Parts: sequence; C-alpha cells; structure tokens
Amino acid sequence: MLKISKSRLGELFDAVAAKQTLYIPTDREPGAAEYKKYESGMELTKELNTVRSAKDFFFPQTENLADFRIDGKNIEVRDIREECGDFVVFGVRACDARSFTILDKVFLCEPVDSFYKNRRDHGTVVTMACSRPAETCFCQTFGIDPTSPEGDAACFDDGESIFFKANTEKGQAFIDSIASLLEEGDTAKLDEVNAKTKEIMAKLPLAKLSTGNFGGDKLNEYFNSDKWAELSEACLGCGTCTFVCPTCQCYDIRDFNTGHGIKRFRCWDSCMYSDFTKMAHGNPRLTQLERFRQRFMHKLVYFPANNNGEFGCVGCGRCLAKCPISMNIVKVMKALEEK
Amino acid sequence: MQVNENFEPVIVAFCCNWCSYAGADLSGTNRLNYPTNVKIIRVPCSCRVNPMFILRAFQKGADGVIICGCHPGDCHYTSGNYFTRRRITLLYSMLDFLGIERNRTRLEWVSAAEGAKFAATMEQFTADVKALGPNRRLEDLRCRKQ
Amino acid sequence: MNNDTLIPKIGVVTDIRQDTPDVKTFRVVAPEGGKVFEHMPGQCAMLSMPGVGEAMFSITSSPTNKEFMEFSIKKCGCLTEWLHAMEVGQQITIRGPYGNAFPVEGDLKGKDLLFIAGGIGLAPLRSVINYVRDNRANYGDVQVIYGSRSKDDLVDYKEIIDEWMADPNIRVDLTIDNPQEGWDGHVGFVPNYVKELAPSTSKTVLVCGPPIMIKFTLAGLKELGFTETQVYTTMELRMKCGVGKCGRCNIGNKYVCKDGPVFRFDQLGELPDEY
Amino acid sequence: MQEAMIKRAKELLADGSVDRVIGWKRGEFAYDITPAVFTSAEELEHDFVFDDFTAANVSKYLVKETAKEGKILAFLKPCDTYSFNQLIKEHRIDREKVYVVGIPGGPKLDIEKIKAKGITGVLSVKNEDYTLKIETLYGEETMPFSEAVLDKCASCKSKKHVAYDELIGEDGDVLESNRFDMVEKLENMTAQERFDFWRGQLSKCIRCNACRNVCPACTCENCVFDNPKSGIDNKAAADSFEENMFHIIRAFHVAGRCTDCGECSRVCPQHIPLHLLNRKFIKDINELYGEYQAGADTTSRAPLTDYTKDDCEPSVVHERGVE
Amino acid sequence: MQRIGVFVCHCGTNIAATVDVKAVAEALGHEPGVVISQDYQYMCSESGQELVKSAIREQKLTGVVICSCSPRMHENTFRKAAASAGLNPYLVEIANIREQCSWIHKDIATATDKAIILGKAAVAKVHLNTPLSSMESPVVKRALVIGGGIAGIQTALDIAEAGFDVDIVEKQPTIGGKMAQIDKTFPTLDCAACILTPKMVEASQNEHITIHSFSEVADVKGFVGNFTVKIKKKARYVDETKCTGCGLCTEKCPMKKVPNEFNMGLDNRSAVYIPFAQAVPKVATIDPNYCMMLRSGKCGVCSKVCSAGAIDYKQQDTFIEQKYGAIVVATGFNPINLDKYDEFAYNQCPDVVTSLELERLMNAAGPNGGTLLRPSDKSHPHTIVFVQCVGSRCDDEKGKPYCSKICCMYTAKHAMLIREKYPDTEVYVFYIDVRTPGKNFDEFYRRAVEQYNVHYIKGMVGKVTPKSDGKIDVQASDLLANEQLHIDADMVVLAAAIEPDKTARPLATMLTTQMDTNDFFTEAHPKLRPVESATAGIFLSGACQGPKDIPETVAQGSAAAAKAIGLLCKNSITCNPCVAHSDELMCNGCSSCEKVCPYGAITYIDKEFRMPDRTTKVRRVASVNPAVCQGCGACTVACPSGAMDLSGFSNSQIMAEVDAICK
Repeated sequence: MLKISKSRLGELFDAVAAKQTLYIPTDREPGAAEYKKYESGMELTKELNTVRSAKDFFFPQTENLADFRIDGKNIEVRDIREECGDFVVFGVRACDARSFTILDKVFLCEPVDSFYKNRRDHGTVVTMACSRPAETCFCQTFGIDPTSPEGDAACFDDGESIFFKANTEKGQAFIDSIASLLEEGDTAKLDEVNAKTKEIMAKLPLAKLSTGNFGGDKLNEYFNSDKWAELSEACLGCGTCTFVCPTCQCYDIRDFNTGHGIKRFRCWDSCMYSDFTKMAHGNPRLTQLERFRQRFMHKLVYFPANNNGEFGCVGCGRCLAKCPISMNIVKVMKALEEK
Repeated sequence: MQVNENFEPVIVAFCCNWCSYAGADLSGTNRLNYPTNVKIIRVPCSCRVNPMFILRAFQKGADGVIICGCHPGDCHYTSGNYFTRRRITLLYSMLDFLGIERNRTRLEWVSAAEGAKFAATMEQFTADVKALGPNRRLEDLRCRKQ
Repeated sequence: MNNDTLIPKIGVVTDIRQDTPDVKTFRVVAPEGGKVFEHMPGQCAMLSMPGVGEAMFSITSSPTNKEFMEFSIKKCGCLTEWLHAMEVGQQITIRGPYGNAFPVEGDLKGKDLLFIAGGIGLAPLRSVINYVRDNRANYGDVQVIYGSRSKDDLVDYKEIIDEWMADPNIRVDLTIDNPQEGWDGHVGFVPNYVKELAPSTSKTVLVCGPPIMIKFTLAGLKELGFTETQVYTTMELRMKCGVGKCGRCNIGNKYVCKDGPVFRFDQLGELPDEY
Repeated sequence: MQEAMIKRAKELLADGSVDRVIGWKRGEFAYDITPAVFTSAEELEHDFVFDDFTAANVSKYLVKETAKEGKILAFLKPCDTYSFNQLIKEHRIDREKVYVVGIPGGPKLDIEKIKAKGITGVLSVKNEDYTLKIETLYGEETMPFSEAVLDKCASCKSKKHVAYDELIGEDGDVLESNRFDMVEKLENMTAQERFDFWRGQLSKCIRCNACRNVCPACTCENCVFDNPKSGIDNKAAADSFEENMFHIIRAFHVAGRCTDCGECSRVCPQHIPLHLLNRKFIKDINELYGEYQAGADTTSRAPLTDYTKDDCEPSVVHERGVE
Repeated sequence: MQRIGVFVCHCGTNIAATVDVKAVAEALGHEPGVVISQDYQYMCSESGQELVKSAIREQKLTGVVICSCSPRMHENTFRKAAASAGLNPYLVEIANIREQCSWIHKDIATATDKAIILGKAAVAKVHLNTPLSSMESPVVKRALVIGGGIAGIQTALDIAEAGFDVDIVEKQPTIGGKMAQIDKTFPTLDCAACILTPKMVEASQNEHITIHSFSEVADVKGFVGNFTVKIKKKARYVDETKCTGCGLCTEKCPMKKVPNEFNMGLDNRSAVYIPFAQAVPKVATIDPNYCMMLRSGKCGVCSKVCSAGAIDYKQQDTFIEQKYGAIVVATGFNPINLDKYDEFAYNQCPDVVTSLELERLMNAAGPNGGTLLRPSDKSHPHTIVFVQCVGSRCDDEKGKPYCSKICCMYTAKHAMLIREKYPDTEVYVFYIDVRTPGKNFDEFYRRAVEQYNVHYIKGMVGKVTPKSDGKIDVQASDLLANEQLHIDADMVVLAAAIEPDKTARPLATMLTTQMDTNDFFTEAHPKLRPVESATAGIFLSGACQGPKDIPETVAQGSAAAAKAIGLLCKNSITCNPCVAHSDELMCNGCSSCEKVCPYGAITYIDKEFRMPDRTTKVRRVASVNPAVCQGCGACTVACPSGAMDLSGFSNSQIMAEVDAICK
C-alpha cells in the first residue's frame, strides 16, 4: 500500500491545498475538533471525531437558493448557482462516510437536488480509519467497519505512517495527484493496529446493540408504543441532536428581505422543533412526544422502509455526547425493545 | 482610524413624541442645520424603543443609532424615560462588552425647547460615527448594498 | 446546470375570481403566455410571493385546459392573505407539479365515479371532474355530491350551475349545512346527504373536504357497503420542498408531497394516525 | 445522599403527599443522566440517581409538571432553587403543586472536561478523595476532581437554598464567588480584542436553541425568534444573526431575571460561554443599580422593571475603562 | 394589496425651495403598494385636503402618506380629512419633510434624498397600519374626595356646585382637617375657624355632598370614569342618624383621661367625645381604647344618658361600595414626629412645643382658653424662641429634603400675635432663610420685624437644654454676627417639617398613582398638569401633592374640582386608540409589563384556552384596559415574548421604518 510518514503529512496537505480546497479536522479547543479549511501548518486533530459532522460540506446549514427582485407587480428570479470548486475533505471517519450514502439516497433521488449534487460531484471524501473508538461509538450496529472506512479514498494510521487506499475513481485520482509524495509501505503494523481496534470494538459498551428489532416493517409495533411518553418527557425540543447528526437532513426554506431584494435560503430544520409541522390551521405533531417519535421512527423505521432496510443512523455517537439531557437513539432503541 | 471623507453614515434617531421630536421640530423652525444623515423615527416615548429595534437597525446597515427622550423627571408618561435609561444603559454596555464601538450608540435627553441642543447633538454624533467609519461589526452582510 | 425544482418560475395572475367570502380563484399563466407547466388532476404546485411565504396548493383547473392553470385558495394565513389582496397583473412564483395524481388514466378509467366534496375540498376534485368531462367516453357514470356551509360558500358555483348542471352526462347534487333564503336545494351535512342518496356501491369514490367531513363520509360509505379500496382522497400537510426531502409532510414513511397527496383509504389505513 | 433521597421520595409517594417525583435517571454510561419523572418506588429504586453528574436543573420542568394534576416532589440543588423562585415570581409554577426537597449542591462534573484531557472511552468515573479514577477502554486514568468540575459549579454563587419545604442535609451559605472574573477580564480588553473573542465564540453557534430551551428564564409561550409576527424570527444560523441578534436579544430578555444557573453554557454543544453574557448583565446591574440576585426571593422588583431617579446615564458605558 | 396614496406638500417654498418635491413624488410612486403619488402647493389647504379626499375615494386608498410639515402640526388635519373621505384616520402617516428636512438642509440633492427616505419609511409604516377606533367608556357622574380638610371640602363644594354628587371620605370623626386646629391665618390674621366652619356646614348641608366621616378607603377598582371604591365605615359605637350632638354623653362619661388629639394632647377629653364644638358631623364617637363599657363591659353611662338612644356598643365596621367617575385625593399633611430631635429636648421638656401645639395653646378653644401659658407650670412665658426648619431642608435621615413652605409665614404670624397680645414677651426667631413669596407675605414678615420687633436671627439652634430653674437654655449661633448665643427661654417653638399623611402611601398603591420618594403624590406634569395624577381620573388637591398654605390649597382644591367636573360633564370618554394590547396566545403572564405601567392599566386574568388537541388550559394572561392605558409603550419592551404591542407604533411598524431608513 502507498503510504506517507506522519511527519510528512504537512507536505501532503500543502500539496493538496495547492490544487484544490482542502478541509481537515483540527482542534478548535481542547476536546473539540472541527473541519477547517487547511492552511499551511494546521495540524490534524487527535480527537476521534469532530463536534459537527461532515455533512456540512454537502448540505450546509444555510445556503442561498435563489434571489428575487421585486419591481411593482413584477418579480425577477435570479438563479445564483455557480459551479462549485473542487475540494477534498480529509480525515472523515467511517461513520460520517456512511452518512453520505444515506444523504445521497435523499438528495440524489429524483428530482435530484442540484445544490447537493454540485458539491458532491466536486468533493472528494478521504476517510481515516479509527483506532481509538469511544464508548459512545456504535457504528458496528449499522454494519460499519471503522477500520475500513468508505469514501473516495481511505487512510489508515499505523502510528508512524498514513496508508492510502482508493475506493473510487475519484479517490484514485486523489491518490494519483499526491503519488509523488507517497511510497510503497508494509502493512504488517497496520494489520496489528486494526486487529487491536477490532478487539476494542468487541468490548465497547454498545457492541451488543443491534438493529434486529427495527426496520421498515415495525411501524405498527413501535408507533403506538407507550414508551414514547416516558422517553420524550425530558426532551427540551432543541435541535442539538439533529444538528450534530450526520444523517439528519430536514430543512426549511425561508425568505430574507435584505432591503434591496429577497434572498431565498435553505437552512437546516429540526423535526424536534415545535413549529416544524405547524400550519395555519393546526399541527399534526402537537406535542414533543410526536416530534420525538418522528425523529426516531424516521431513523429506525421509515427510512429503512423506503431504502431497502438501510437505517438512518450511522452510530457516530454525537447525539449521545451532545444531547443536553442525554436522551439518545441508543436509549430509545433499548427502551423500545424492552416492550 | 482613517476618516473617509466620502463616507456618509446612516444614522437612525428614535425620538419621543413629546420632547425630542418637538425639539427636532424646533431646530427645524429655527433653521438650525444638522447633517442629512440623521433620519428620525417618532415613538411615543423613549421607553418604546426596544433593543431589538437598535440591533435591527445595525443589522440592516445603520452606522449609528441615537435615542432621544425627555429629560429624566419630565417624561410625559412620568416614568418612561427612567426605564429607557436602565434598558439602554445595559444594552449599550453589552454592545461595548461585545466589542462594538461605543460611539455608534448614544442616548440623549432633549426637551421640546432644546432645538439647538438637538442640532448640536446630531452634528456631534454624526461626526463621531463618521470618524468610526462604516458599521462592520453588527451588519448583516446579506443586507449590504451591492 | 440543470433546472432545480427548488428554483421557481414566474407566473402571472391574469384573472381573480371571488368565489366565496374567503375563497378566491386565481388564473395563472407563464409571462410569455400559456401554462407554466403541465400537470395531472390532483397534482399540486408551490405558489409563492418572495418575502411573504410559499405554500402548496392543488391545481384546480383541468390539464385539458391548455391555456392556463387555476388555483382556488382559501384565506387562512399570511401568504393566502397576501394572495387575496393582490390584483390582476401581479406576478408570483410557481414551481411544480408535485405529488401523484388521481389515477384518471389508470384505475379510474372506465369506472363509475362519485365525487364527494365539502367546501374548499372541491378545488382538487374540480380538476378531475373537468378532466373526466373532457374525456367523457373513458368513464362510466359521473355523480358529484357537493356541500358547503351556505350557498355563498360553494366554490365555483357559477361553473357548477352553468356547466356541470347543464351537462346531461353528469349528475350534480348540492347541499348546504343550514337553511338559507333563496336556496331551494337540499339542506344537510354532506355525509348524511351521501347516505340519503345511497349511491351505488359499484362506484369509485373521490372525496375531499374538511377532515371531519371525510371521516363521517367514509363511515357513511362503509355503511352503504363501499370498501376502502374504492375510495380516494387527497391530503394536505405542511410542506416546504415539495419533493419529499425536507422531511415534514410524512405520514409514517409516506411523504404527502411526493407519495401523495392522493391516497386510497386502504393505503392510508396502513399509515400511522398522524395527520 | 442518593439513598436518603430515594428513601424520602418513597415515603412521600407512599403517604400520598406527592404523586410524582422529578429527579435524575441513570443512563448508559457513568455520566449520561436524564432528568426524569418517577411515579413508583420501583422506578426510584431502579433508576433514580444522584451523583457527581446530576447537574441538570430540573426547575423548568416544573412549569410543565405543575400544569398537570397532582403534586410533584422536586429535588432541588441550591442553584436550582433560585430558578425555582424566579419561576414562582413570574407565575410560571404553581407552588401549591410542588413539594420541594432541598438537596446539597455540587460541584458537579463535566464529562467534556474529562474528555478534553484526552481521556476517551470512559467506562466509569469514581471520585476517590477528590481524585477521579476513570476506567476507560484504554486503561485506567486519573485526574484531579477540581479540573473536571463544571464551569457553572466552579464559580458557584450560593450553597443556600432559597426555597424548600424540607432539606436533606445541611443548608449552606451564599458564597463569595469569583464568577465575575472572566467578565472583568474581558472588560479590560480592548474593544477589538473583545470583538474578536466574541466573534470567535458566537460564530460557532449552530442555533440548535439548546441554550434557550434549557433556560429556566425562557418560558415564553412562543419565543420571538420562532414567531414570524415578531419581525425578528430567524430559524437558521444565517450570516451574523446569532452574533448580532439572537444571543444579545436573548441575554437582554433574561437580564434581571437570569439567576446565573449556568445551564446555557453547560448544554451548548459548541462550548460557547454564553453565561458570560448573562453575567455581564448581572455584573452591570449589581454595579449600577445595587446588588440584585434574581430568584433570591419571590417578591422583589426586577432591576429592569424598576428605576430610581438618580440612576446613572448610559454615558457611564462610554466613559469607563479602555475601548 | 395595499393601495397607498402619497401626497407631497410644497408648503409654498418652505419645502419646495430645498426639496425637489416632484422628485420625491416620483420616487415614492415606485414604492410597493403606492398607487398614486402627487405633489401640491399647500396640502393642508382646503383644496389640498380635497386632493387627498378625492384620491381616497377614487383610488380606493387603503393608506395615505403625507410628506409635509411635522405631524405635531397637521396630523390631526389630515386624519380628519381622511375620516371625512371614509378612510380610517389612523391609516394616515406623515413624513416630516419640513421641520426635519427642508428647513435644516441647504443642499437640494441631499435634502431630496433624505425626503425620499423619510417618505419611504412612512410608506413602509403605513403598509402595516391598521384601522383603529377610539373606544368610548361611560362616565359615572359621581366624584369621591378622599380627605375632608380644607382641600377636600373646597373640592367637594365646587363639584357639588356644578351639580354632581360627591362623597367625602374622612378618617377622623369630623371634617375640617388641620385648618380646624389653626387659630389665625396669615397674612390676614383672620380667625381660621370663622372662615372654615361655614364651609364645613355648607358641605354638610349640600344635597349633593355625602360625608363619610370616621371612614377609610378600603379598595379601589376600575379606571377613569368607572371606579368602584369600597369604603370602610369604622364603628363609632354611636348611631350617626340618631345622635343629635347634644354632648350630654361626653359630659357624663366617667373616663376623662384621654389625651385630646384635637388639642395635640395638651389636655384631655372623655372616652366618648365630639372633637370640637363645630365638628361636622356633630356626632359623638366612642373611643374603644378607653371606653370602660367596651373594654370591660362595666359602665354604660352614656347609653343611659342618651335620650336619642344613639349609643350602640355592638356596632361593627361596615363596608359600602360605590361607583365613581372621578377621584380627588386630598389626604393632606402632618407635622413630622420629633422623637428623634433630642437636641431640641422636645420629648424631655413640655415647654418645647411644635408650632401646631402653639396654635392650640393660643386658641380660644384650646386647653388654656386662649391664654398663652407654659404647658409645664401654666406660667406666662416671657422669652420665646422659635426654631425654623426643624426637619425641613435636611440632608440627613431624620428630616426631609424639601422646604415645608408654610413655616416661615406661620412663625411670623405666631411671633406677631404674641408680641401683639403680650408685648412684654421677647420673641426670637432662628432661621436659615426667611422665605416669603406670596401676595402680601413679605410685607407681613417685615411687619413682624419692624413693627413688632421680633428678633430674627439668622442662625442655627445647636442645642436646647431644660434647666433646673424651669428656664430653657437655647444655644445658638448668630451667623451674621458670627457669635455663639445662649438665650434663657421660657418656651421653645419648633417649626416641624410637614409630611404627607401616612395613609397616602397605601392609598397611592390602591389608586395606582405615582408618588415621589417623599410620598407626595406626583402630578401628571409638573407644569402643565399640576392637579392631575398620571393615572387618568385621579386628581390631586392640597398638601398631598406638596407643601402648601391655605390659599394655595384652596386654589388647588378648586382646580382639581374643575378638572373632575370636566370629566364628569362627559357622558363618555373617548380613549386614545394608540394603546397597548396583549396577544393572549403569546402572553405567559410573567407580570413584567404590569410592573412598568405607570397607570396600572394592566391586570391579569385567568383565561381558558382551547388547545389544538381540543383540551383546555387555563393560563394567566395580561389584559390591558384601553381606557386607562396612555400608550407610552413601556410594557412592550418589558415583555420578552412580544405579546405586548402598541397600536399605531407596533413593533412591526417601527421595524419597517428602521428597515426603510437603513435600506
């Protein structure tokens, strides 16, 4: 496998950044990493993962859809879309890499979301295998192997070097573009690291968590479960879980009057918000119970029902870490299974 | 800071109907000149000015916001301007804490008889804001004129 | 870059008709004339006034109308109030068509049809009725049962009287909730009227109206011997994207904007009760 | 303490004094504790927890809970009682429907601080004589208790319960806290430094609304930011709305009402020190209008709904310190 | 869609000289919703108004913007014009392009730009204007006067004179107040009783006046034109309707050792008493603290001697409830308590008295029958020292920061009367300043000094020490001579500061009126509305508003009456429609708004809401009384949820203006 010594990673980043925009996860403050546009000297975080997921690159929190100018009774629609520049997201973990597959199912199905596709076409996802999973990790529940992440190209860290493997043509092109910096390396140590990671994976507190009891056919079983009341009781109705979630993709479309035109923008929305489904004459999801249920039913039942059994969760553990009241999909799954 | 001679700041002035708005009228009646940058919004009392309005003005591109009310003790509604004083003091203090230039915000007491003070205050305030240059720290980029 | 469904087109309002005190029907054409896009009966479009709001409305005109689209809109919120206040010549934005349609070229073909509508619920059915009228040979008996609070609340009253009632090939039964001067027709709620009329169970039913009316009508139809597979309705929930991506109009795993708005009652029965 | 609380809760449930108990429920890990309502002795036995991680302030839940039938037992830490009082003052909680048991306060631990030390894969956390023994997937780690204390507890203002029907354990005193140190430090910076600091912090905001939704002072029926009629509704983290409007207006709306419970910063997924905004208002109020602690009682007039004729002019802002 | 008309006024050349009015009209014509935009020489002229009116009719306008002079000038003119053309007057907005534009700017280009922006702001605002209609609220044709001193009596008499029913509530058994205790009045030296008692009698005999003596206001609800007041009639154990005021009971009452408050405790009265001979109503009152029958059930003498059978030991406090259209507060004043003034030995020495006590000592109906004798030994005082400003103009905790206003004059009066009657008595007056503004006041004072040789000494009295020989040592400084003095005095008279009656504070709370830090009622405007409180329908009479002498008090009493009559004359009040209103769906009942309302216009109601899930929920929500609200808007900012908004100046309207200006 091709590899580069970790000490030369900076050179590699510089080389990539010279050709296209490069984003890497870096430390923002102790214990909190975020993706940042690479600038020379910037270091890769040692954190397992970023606070915000990598979905932002393809589905940003807010984006302009169109501009309007109004003159008397006339409206002018301005298509402000531009071809996105090529970019590389480096260091994406296996869970987040899988989330793109899930987002693709939503945004790339007909009618294709051109805003998403534009970025997806121009972005290269370079993933990084995990070696120190956290207690909140449960990607294996969803059949993800963190030692062998998806993405256009995958990287592996054996402690001394980073190894590269292409999963797609785009990934191969990426590796080719940095080939001059890479050398052939021995993966013996890497295999050891991976074996060790797998050992840890088996010992994770959530290792036993299974999706066996969930899926598209479980609608009636769970929709009317009496667990929802108890589970949703403490929910604040904030959007933390949805906003840190790599697979949540609900959005809102709003207009903003700039004083000299209207900007129509799309922004993340959360099904946990009380006004998410509110209409002028009623709301089908009146209480937090219904909204809470929607989020988890969507991930565990509705999404698999529409997508050949694929779940709307990748087990990244962000909601476990970030929910202000520590309510999360794991607790929901366990409670629902209790019956 | 370098003063851009061509920079014409947008200044929003909230004036209470009973004192300051009348004071502004008086400065007009007396033909006391002050810069055209100042645009007055009439409110019944300075206590009607919600901090929201001030932030909104800055968001939409105002470079300075000044609130004018009756002198303490002379409020048409007896106590309105006392509440204004506390609210606006705290708001301005907060804006300062957030690093917003102090000279962009001001509260002045102008009575109906103080036409000259009104004009002088606006003159000074406009000069102060002009010296600061355009409001960049509180503006919403989406609202910036292209 | 390809057109994106989220980027709307311009529609010009060329005619505004006050149907009832709170319903107006708007005629919309493309700026260059003609329809902005083609649709099938039952489908919807997103209308918007930038800066005011955007919402989904069913297209009430029939696809057989080649000149314009019509929308019957009830005043009930910010955007609809704005639309009601606008004048002829106003431009709005429009995107669509969205959702499925009544299976006029599928299951409904050759069938005896019974349309049951209440109030503004006529809007989506009007599209089908006129489509059927224009392709009369493809369908069996056609009956329309339509009711409203009062005579003044009957949407498209003029068209009903002048065209539908004058059409020997369809039967129209009207009713209003309470007696009213100048009304010598039937008085009573739609579900009861349906039971009274006891239409043949061989018909396929298309029902639309307020939820409570739909509920009782369905119960009445079942009493008469209809099965859920014979009855279609059309739904309305909060929508933003219109293409099943924004995530708010789902009932279970079905998105009203994409998988609906037309559902057969047996399909709806499989979905959770959250609408 | 946990045992005493469970015992007392069971007694009060058994004798019919209360119908429900609000407290904290054990989670999957050592630290992921959820506020929960308990209705039976079994549930209490099984799930009730009170330990170094039960930091959540349950006062705000009482708004919802006291709107229901029956009486609820609430275990309130000293800081929570301030929020409780403030909510009583604003008529948001029906006092008759709550039985308050005062329980000792923190300091509570912040799992994020433990993780920030690079300690990952946390399986258990034990406090042994103020040294944390942390069992992880990667072996045992230790760290001083004091370094893992939640920010809000590190600058605790009071160990005194200002409202309770009974106490378990001793009542404490109002403390001389150092809670304004950071505010002061910022005040002493230049305007540019302050701007850079806050721009850096607030631009992290993802507008999840956790700070607002957890805040015991934010109990509006419909928040202005959600209400299209307010004219300043804004849902998304769009441009500089969060930096320039949301957090300032929110802080202003709770000024004089914020008890400084620190929940806003605790729940912020982006670690924005939002409490500093509230503290700035508190500090200003104390300095300009006299010491005032929201929630210390249920009757006093809040500083922003009060005035004296001799209040200072806003020019004090313009005249003090460096710009 | 709005149909807005814009009308730009030239105001001759006043506007047109510096603002290109045609350009303004042209520019504003392109604003959304504007269907007509015109300019005209004089918009306010008959033909200018006609232009507006016909446009309203022909163009079916839904809003009008006039770009002209200040709204303070012609807003009403254009509102009326709009109304006459069938448009709600509150759908008119004025853009002030004269006072705030053309008159202050010289450059036509920039002034025109500014005028356009001001016009745009007005257009933006008028888009959001809603038709407002003034509420009519009926007026109850009855007034309440709280306090039966000279202020209250004068007010009541004037109101009654105008033909309205008026009730006086007096906490003492008789009306008359402080003036009844005074001997002579300055500067005329006529007898106070001689001029007061006829008024008291007049009040008691006026068919429009009802006197509730020995009564207090217990509760006030309602608002201008429609107050509901609960009056507590304290048990006096004597049936007012039966008592003839013969006074036999007071003579026969065996309990005679009750300090007589009318004489400032300088002598005693019986347990059943009539405060003074001319009391109105002249009805006995039993003092339950001293009556042996009420205390121990043993006695009953009064009951036995009363031929009218008026004594009723079982009488209880009763409450009556009455509706009023207007309330006049006339709660008056009291001298401050001098317990803390040990330096003047007030509590140690009976011959150190207050001025009001001196009034009684000199009064023919007083304890000594009008002969001035020392309270201690009933001897004739030969040296009397008056100390001014005792507790007035004080910075410390003990006293009051204000000038009590009346002391200088009454001391001059006292000094003069003493010197007149007892020429052998030396009178010293220690003063800080002598303040004599008022008609014939300074002449009066100069007479005291020049004609009566009263020794006025500018200086402070440091210490008053009773001596063993019965004399009083007064240690003072003479600031003009710059020397320390010791005067051996027989009596010392302290001009105690006056303060509002203690009942005023709780009353102000009930009435939701404002008070200053000294507990004087605050007038609606210190110059222009001196007899109205800020709360509509509540008027102020006499010393409850600030220290006053009798002529001023009477003047203010009449002024308050005039204001009250003005209100009572109306059948209903037209309320300003630009008032606050609370959106009950958003209000969470937190009470912030109520706290900042200067008028008490906000109350809380428990309202039942139908929830979307068809359950109901009772919530506490704010409710604004539009008849009381004056529209300041303080509540709208105090309200965090935005539930409280102000008609005519709504949040959205102001923000629209902001947006238009910043655009």
